[in-house]
Amino acid sequence: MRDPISSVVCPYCGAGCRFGLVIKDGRARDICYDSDHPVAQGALCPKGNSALDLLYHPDRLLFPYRRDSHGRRHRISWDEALKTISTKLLQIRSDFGPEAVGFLASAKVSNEENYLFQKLARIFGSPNIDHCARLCHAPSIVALSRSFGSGAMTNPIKDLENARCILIIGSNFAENHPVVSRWVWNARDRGAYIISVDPRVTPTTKMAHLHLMIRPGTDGLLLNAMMAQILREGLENRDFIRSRTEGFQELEPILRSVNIEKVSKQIGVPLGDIITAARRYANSSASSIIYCMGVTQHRSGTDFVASCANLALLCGHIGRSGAGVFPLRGQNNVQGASDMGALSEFLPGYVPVGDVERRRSIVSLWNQKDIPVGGLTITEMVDEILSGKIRALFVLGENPLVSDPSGAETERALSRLDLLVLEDIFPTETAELAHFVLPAAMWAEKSGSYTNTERRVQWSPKVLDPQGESKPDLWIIGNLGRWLGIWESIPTPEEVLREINKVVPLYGGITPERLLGRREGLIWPCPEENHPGSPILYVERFNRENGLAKFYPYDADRDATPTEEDTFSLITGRVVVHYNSGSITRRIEALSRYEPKLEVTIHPKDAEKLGIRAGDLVTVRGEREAVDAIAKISSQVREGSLFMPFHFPEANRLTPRDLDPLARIPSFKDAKCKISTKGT
Amino acid sequence: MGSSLRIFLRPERCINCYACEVACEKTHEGMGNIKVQGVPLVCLHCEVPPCITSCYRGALEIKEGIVVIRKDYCTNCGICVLSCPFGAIMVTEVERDGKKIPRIHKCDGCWERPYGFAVCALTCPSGAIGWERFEDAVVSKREKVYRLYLRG
Amino acid sequence: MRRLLINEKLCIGCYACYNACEHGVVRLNDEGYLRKISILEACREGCIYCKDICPTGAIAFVYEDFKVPQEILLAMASCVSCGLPMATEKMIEFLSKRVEHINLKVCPDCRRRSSQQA
Amino acid sequence: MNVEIKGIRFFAWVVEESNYLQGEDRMKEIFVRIERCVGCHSCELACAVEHSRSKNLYEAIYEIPRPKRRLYVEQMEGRRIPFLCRHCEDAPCVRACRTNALLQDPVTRIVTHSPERCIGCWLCAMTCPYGVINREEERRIAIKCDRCPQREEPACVKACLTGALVFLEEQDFASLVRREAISRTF
Repeated sequence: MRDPISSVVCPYCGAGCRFGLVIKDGRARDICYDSDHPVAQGALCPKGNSALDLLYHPDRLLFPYRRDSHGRRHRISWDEALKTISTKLLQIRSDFGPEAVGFLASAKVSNEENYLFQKLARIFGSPNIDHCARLCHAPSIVALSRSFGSGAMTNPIKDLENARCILIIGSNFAENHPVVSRWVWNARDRGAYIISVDPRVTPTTKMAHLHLMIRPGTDGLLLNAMMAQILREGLENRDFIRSRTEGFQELEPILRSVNIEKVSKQIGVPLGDIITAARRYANSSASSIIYCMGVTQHRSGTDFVASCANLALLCGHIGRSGAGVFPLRGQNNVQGASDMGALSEFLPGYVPVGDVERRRSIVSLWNQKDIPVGGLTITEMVDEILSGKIRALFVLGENPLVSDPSGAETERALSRLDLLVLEDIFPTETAELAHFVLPAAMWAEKSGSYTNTERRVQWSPKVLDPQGESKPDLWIIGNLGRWLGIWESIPTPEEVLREINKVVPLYGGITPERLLGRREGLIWPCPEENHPGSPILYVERFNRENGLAKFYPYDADRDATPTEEDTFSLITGRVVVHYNSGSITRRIEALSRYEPKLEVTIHPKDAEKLGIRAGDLVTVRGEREAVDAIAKISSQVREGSLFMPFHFPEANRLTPRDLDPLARIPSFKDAKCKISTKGT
Repeated sequence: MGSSLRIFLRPERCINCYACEVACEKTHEGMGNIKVQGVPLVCLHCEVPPCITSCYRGALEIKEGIVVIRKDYCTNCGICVLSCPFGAIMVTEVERDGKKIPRIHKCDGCWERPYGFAVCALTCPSGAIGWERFEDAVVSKREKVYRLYLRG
Repeated sequence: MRRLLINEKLCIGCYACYNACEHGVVRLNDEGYLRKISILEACREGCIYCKDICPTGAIAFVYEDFKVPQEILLAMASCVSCGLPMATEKMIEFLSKRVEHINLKVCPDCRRRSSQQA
Repeated sequence: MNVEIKGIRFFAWVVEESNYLQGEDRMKEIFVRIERCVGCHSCELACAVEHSRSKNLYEAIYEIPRPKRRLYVEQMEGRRIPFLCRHCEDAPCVRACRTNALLQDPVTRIVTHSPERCIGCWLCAMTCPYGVINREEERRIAIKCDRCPQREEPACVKACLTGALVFLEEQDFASLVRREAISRTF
């Protein structure tokens, strides 16, 4: 007899694959592949395959503990933990005001948990609620919502195979979202032309017909040059621009003045390649743009994303099958956490906090008069901790010490806090500084809905019992709310989802009853009970008030900064076997054996100049700090640039704290540093 | 036999993500039968296999197009390892009574497992490992060329 | 007492008897380009796994007191590609009669690598 | 004596070299004029008959193993293309073959297949970009176009009634195409 199989959502990246767990005697024994699932036809990347090692890992946090001033751990009971935490939080609120408490939500927990968490934070009185979308896709939310009306992927991933031309810019999805590559390959086999823009040679660039190896940080220049070439040749879609967009007259003069020959020198790509890319993109019947953190994590991240949107609008490649803009999200619920309003500037459903009327109507559902506005983002919170304004931080399953830029400063800030509460599954680097560490249940041990990068909301049921004393995040947040006197009872995930149905119109028809029966989930916007979901956005009209999309001009020339002679630009990114801060994957032997140590990739010519040999221990000096890494010599990077995966605590110690003015994302991809062999 | 499923690699598609290696090790108790280095390499289940020709004990046989080792016949002598032109038969050293013993193992097409077919093909994110009818695979290749011709 | 005797002319130096012997009588050591098969002690009654399994029928049992340990040294052939020892020359000779069309000069690891590069 | 021995070697080299040069001059290829193909499949039939033992259609039908074609006329979306081995330079199938069953003539670039060495691993079929290596079920080995070594002109070309397949040198084919263009223009 076959053992019972329960289908759950993969806990890693934003692709939202599903797989079955074979459960025997209350323990997950094996993984069962779900070949009918629309995201990847049952395919799983190495991380998904090793998900079972994660569940039964010996390092898991199983009991709540308190750390005393000497750093010793004391195991405590849940009641004691929650009571002390809530007392301290209330104390800080009465002493310093509610603004002195910061809340960090997580893109790893379900929609319900994020919703409840931001509700708790806002009713508590603190406007400082944020999560790690700030560090990856805040520019997408900002730029795409102002251009199109909503900050999400326009088409489902599967739709990529209908594209005739795919422009991949700043994304290494073959390593970060391996299942996406299946659809890109299918598109290629069907005759699509693939253009990849990446300063590195990666497995993704392998599938491209044309690889534009630009200098890091010049994506905006390239996009503008492509648009200029399209205009020059008259390949733009005039009908589309006239009937469906506005604001083109502001963009046009900027594009007309672009000197493509000069740009080609600035970005270090032959002129012919830019022209080919522009022609192929504009001429095909359906073109798609895939972009990711290579575009967003810049000082002008928002402008770069806006340029991607402009390019799609200019050629009218949007709102059809195979034509769209695909921002690939990093974590399994980063889209959902943003939808649920775990961002300082948005309430659930992307209601800007400044919009008084809509804010009041949401808040009235929570039986509140009003809530505070003007919250701080993750990186700003760290600054404010240093200035003493924020005294307490409640972190839900994140590892800011590794994931935030300028690690040393973050470390200094976190150790200054009066109260740092961390809720996580593994003892991460941040847990070493936390005053209270609460063990959370893992993904298969709690139920909830997750929204993947293509806006697909899927229900992941509870199939196992939590280990030790770990509890589902919803239970912890609910209980904390009770101790804080915010609400009376702890809601179930289904109850929270029903409340979300009321508060967030996009999720209006995604009721627990409908979700539970569907393995493939529902794609928002789904406003009503019998709405089938909308896989392709903007078919008829854009989500802005007048139904038109808007061009946001970006003058790339003002950002073109010359680089110094002996400084390298450091690119950070992922490798296939690791995931984000690595707190999970570095523990799994099946994965970490492929990339056990931090390696920094350097071009052979640079290495020769500096006398670095492969396998040498080198020191990479950033603006503030220096870290050691093992040198790997390969022409996969350009001359003058370095690559380092950010799964290790060292990498983000080098990244700067400069923020994008609108989305306030740190410019992770702009780090300047020097490299030398260790000891010299 | 003519229409049975068989492994069909699409080497150009491989993105070197190690998913197959991790999945294979998970299903075969740590003894992975697939190695990725730019392209996946696993037993191709030849139709006239040299390993069967070389094995003096008849410990290898073809079951529905899949070459499997019969565990009770195998002496772990290592002759088939040498005879395989692809190096697809693996040797792993295991501990037995304090001494290291080489164990010979190879892809069994997940013969005894309830997945329908091999896990590497199921899990491959980019579709580089296919498990399909030979005829279909060849026709799909021609179709691909045809579409390229149509695109011009 | 019974002892195991290996016919040095027939032995090709594979792993079979070493793997089959559960009592640790047959020992096998690879020292660089030499494979050493040694029998240092008498073996138990009744067990004939190794004789059963030997591909060339090189193993026989003799009933006598165990005095002189037997040691067989076999030269290892090196891979033409990586230069590392891969198998004994006799094994390759044994195999070359059975599979003529296979290139046996290259070790399995290098074969895997070269088929991945091609 | 010494010179003579060297001379033999030298001579052999000269012959090879001159062959190479002449061969390149006289190298004929099968060219496909897709627009002319009507999808009659006569080339496939002729190919199968040519690779039978009897070389006669009526007897070939009863032969075991049944003769198989080496080229394939595929019909998709209302258009037809004959797919046949291009005998690529630096052929991927030859590089993939681990048992030297597939060998490429360095001069004529014809890829030949020797059945006795083939182990049926299908690595050649997997790497062939055109999908023209097929499987013979009875012998469980690969089969592919050998460009009819016994014939002056390959059987498929001879059988093609519409002139979709032509067997010409490259320059001749180019001039043929040019001449056709002229005749269309005037």
